[in-house]
Amino acid sequence: MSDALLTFLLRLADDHLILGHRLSEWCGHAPMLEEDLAMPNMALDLIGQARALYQYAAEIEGKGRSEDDLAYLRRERDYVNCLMVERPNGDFGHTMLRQLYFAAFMEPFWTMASTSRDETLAGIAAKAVKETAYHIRHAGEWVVRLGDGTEESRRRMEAAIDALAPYVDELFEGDAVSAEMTKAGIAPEPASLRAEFDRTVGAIFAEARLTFAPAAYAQTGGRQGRHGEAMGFILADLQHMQRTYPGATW
Amino acid sequence: MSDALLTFLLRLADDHLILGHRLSEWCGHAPMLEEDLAMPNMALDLIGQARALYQYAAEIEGKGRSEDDLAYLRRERDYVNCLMVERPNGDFGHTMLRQLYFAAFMEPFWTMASTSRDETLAGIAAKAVKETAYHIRHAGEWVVRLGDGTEESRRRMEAAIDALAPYVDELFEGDAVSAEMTKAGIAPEPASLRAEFDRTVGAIFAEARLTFAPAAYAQTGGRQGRHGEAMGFILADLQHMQRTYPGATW
Amino acid sequence: EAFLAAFQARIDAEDKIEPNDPMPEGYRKTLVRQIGQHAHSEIVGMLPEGNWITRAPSLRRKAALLAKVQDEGGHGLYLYSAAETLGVSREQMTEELLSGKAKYSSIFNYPTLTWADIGAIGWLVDGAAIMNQIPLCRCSYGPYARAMIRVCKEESFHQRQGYEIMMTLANGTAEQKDMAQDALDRWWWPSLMMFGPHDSDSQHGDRSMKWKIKRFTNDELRQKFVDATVPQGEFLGLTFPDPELKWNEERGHYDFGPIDWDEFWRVVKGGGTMNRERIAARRKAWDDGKWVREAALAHAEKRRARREATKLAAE
Amino acid sequence: EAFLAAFQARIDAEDKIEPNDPMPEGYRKTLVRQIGQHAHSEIVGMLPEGNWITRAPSLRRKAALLAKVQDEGGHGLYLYSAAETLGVSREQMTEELLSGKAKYSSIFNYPTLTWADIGAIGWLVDGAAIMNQIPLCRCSYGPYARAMIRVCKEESFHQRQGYEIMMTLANGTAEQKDMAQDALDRWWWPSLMMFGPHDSDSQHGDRSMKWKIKRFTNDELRQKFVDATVPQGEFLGLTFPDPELKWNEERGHYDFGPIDWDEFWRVVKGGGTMNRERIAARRKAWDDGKWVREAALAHAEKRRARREATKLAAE
Repeated sequence: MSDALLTFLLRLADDHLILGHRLSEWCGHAPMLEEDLAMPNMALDLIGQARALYQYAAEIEGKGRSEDDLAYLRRERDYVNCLMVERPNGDFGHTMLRQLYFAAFMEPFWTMASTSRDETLAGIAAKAVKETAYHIRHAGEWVVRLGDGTEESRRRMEAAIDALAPYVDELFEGDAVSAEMTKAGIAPEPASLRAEFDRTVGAIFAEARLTFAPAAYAQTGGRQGRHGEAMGFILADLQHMQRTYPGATW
Repeated sequence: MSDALLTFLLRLADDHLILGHRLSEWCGHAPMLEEDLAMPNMALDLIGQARALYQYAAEIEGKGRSEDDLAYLRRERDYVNCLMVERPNGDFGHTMLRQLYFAAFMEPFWTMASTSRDETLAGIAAKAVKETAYHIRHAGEWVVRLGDGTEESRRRMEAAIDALAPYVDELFEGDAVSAEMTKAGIAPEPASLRAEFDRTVGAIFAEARLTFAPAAYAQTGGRQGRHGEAMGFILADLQHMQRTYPGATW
Repeated sequence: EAFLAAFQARIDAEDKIEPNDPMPEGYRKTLVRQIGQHAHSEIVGMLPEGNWITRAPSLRRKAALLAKVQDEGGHGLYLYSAAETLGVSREQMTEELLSGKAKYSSIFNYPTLTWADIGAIGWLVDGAAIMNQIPLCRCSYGPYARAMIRVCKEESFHQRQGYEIMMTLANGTAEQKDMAQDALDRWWWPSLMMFGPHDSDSQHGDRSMKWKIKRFTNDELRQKFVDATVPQGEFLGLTFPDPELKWNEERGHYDFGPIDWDEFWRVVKGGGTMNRERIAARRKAWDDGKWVREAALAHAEKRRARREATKLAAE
Repeated sequence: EAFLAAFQARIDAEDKIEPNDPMPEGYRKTLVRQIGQHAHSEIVGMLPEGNWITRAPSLRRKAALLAKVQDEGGHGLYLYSAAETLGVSREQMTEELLSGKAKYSSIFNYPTLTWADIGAIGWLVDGAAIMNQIPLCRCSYGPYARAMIRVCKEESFHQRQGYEIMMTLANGTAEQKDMAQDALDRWWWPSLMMFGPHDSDSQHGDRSMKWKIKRFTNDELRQKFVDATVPQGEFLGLTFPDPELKWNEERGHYDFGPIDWDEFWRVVKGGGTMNRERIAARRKAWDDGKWVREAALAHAEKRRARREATKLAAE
């Protein structure tokens, strides 16, 4: 049980860490000043959630590792985030669509988890659910503006939908770990969140006059640590300081 | 003396390592298949020269460090390459111009060093001088083609000249270390190579119908380990494996 | 004449000048230049620190750095708004920044080479900024003064955070201590340069003082900064890269060595390590974002048109 | 009819067919497809390995990897030249690759996740390639056979180098051994798939055999590969991810488990982890390089015109 809980928490924490990392790459490079604020703001929410999850995971593991040990000192094959969060940022529309997808998945997740039998998780969820609702709103508004904006912005949003489509299904993937969490009343089964996700994204796409086209082949493997080639370069930067100065306090 | 020789060798070795790293980023992404061969070919020459230099530096240092310890396990502030070699690749023309500049500096350097009183250096130089002549030829031909090609290629070459101009003077910078090398008959004083550099580049620019415009302000600092912000990201990738698996043999 | 005298009387009476009040053109221009420069500094200032977000050495520091960079964007926003009250648009100011016409604080043309630079920027650069900015909270122009009150609060938080990073390094391993010392060595003199040329060489000083845009001269502020900062550095056990730095009992201030004004002007005029790259990064963000801004406008227009069509149909 | 019979007689006599010889359209087409596919595989094959050049863990390995990637580009070049003798230009083949019309070896759609993958690719992927290619050195089409002789020499060097990387890891730390095992786990089955569908499902097999373009069937080559490779892996102390893999004394071969052909077809049809990115990377290189190729042409043209003008003036 605690093995499954640990894996479950690491998956969730890694999702948030890596997506926060990607968003933070935008700092100072956004299309307008308001977004130069919004990007680190959302990244900050994600890193905050990651910290809470790693701290709890470290506690569950009980081996004296810290949040930073878990975030910085694992091997690439041990990171278990879904593939969507590690995708390169692409253009602003692509980043906003990725954000919408992730938030639209997390929002019902956190809502359910806020009544989890696991009180620590419930506490994390209660805070996260509000932040996630803001991410949906913010990213969703952009998807609408860009989908129903100019010819170019529409073309770019369609390209983003196409590029991210293979990574949507993995969010809803279940396995023995998720089954155990569900059974124990800790967290919802990912597949059970699909309807809500489809409603959220569907409403926004309708307003944006965009259509979701599922990918011919879904990509998977992140939960088993099989990443894309972009992941290694994320980790080279992320881990650089911790690897270079082992044992130092910052 | 051996301190100065060590510093001298590390500067030279770091130049070659970092420029080799930059060139290698092109692998598989060049504008035509011939260049997909030429890029790793030149990178290979540079890495080969770097290895010889690090090996010799390690010997001079006499602390039991290996070529890999020197190449991979120093801190950013301890790398003493010139700033030009760490500049981001830019477009193909920018990369070729950078290559021409560096090779046009190294060619008279290696020629003089091949009669160095230091026999190890003379041996390295004798091999390198031929490789460097090829780099001048290859990069120079491209500078001519692109300078005297289309409107666009000319515009791009002019932009490259402009962008790299601040980094030219540093190549010829002298200090106590270079003075000691000169005095000992080990290596030429960098400033003494300027005339030959100007001749080489001048002839190629004339054929390319390009004009060199010196920068209003030259950049310097690399020889003291004061790099640009790009350097840290080079090292994050370069050092990733060695930092992650300390002490392992590959 | 009479107008100028009346205006000066308001200033002397510590009245706040508000956007719709009449004001001399020189006053308006000085403010536009200064607020714009200040806003641009916040915006460009996101870049050197942003450079370390993906490599921040702990999650706690990463979160703090994200929050800091976000605050800087926020300061830029207040300041652009303050400048807009003087009739100059954000687009206009942005174009002036990107074309090189408008200046920003030259300190951001130095690169952040190590993590300790993040500490040093917070401690020294934000420290110097606060020294400059606290008197601006009492600036005669109301919107600017009010913006500065908010900015100063956050800046002093940043300054403490930066100092705490330095403290952690100074109490850390030998390598960390080296890193802290190296950062102090590189950032100390540029921080002193942040206060601008000596009073004797300052272009805009006198008029700004008279109009109570400024309340202290460059040299006064620089001295205050040195006096406040040196004991902090000594407490860290670090050495300032200035052999002439020492307490002058008589003056009741620290004496310090001569500033390299050649370096200052070189960096101001474009010769710093990062000048080109800072502007290039902002220009790229602006150019790459063009389609986004256009789409936002087009969408707003479509919405408006649709709303009107609906209203018309309903009538 | 008579022509076909005469052609077949030449083939049967082990005559080499040369570019200007008459040949059936089907023979030409088969060769163009196969050589093109092979050339594209070399080109796309630079990417997964290129991914580790900047992160290679030692200078020696970095140099070897650079040399290897360069060799692959070289193989691409010989092969495009061989295909050009059949009247199809490199531009045309490139366009077919980028448009997705032409195939390349599907194995390159798997990502290189760790340094051990560089070892595994050398050992297994190049190993499988050599199995396929050695008989091609005796291919009935002369230019292809000659290109393959050069290619095979270099490939077997690469294969030994890859095996040596695996050996170093297998003899290394526990983490390195894990890394080697993990790479074998991920690359083993895709390597077996490199030989293509079972003979019973193979589209082009029979005709290619008759024309001596191929000399062994897919299943024969696959078996040879398994027989050669399993002892190598056992020597490394690694475990193959196939519980049914075992020596069959009677057959004198290793038996192995069923191949997941669904996965094979999924990856062939675009569903692999890297399909999109491989083509996108090559397309970006091609598009970004357009101005370079255009400039080279324009410059050559200018030179020619100038030469002629000089000649004219001299007359």
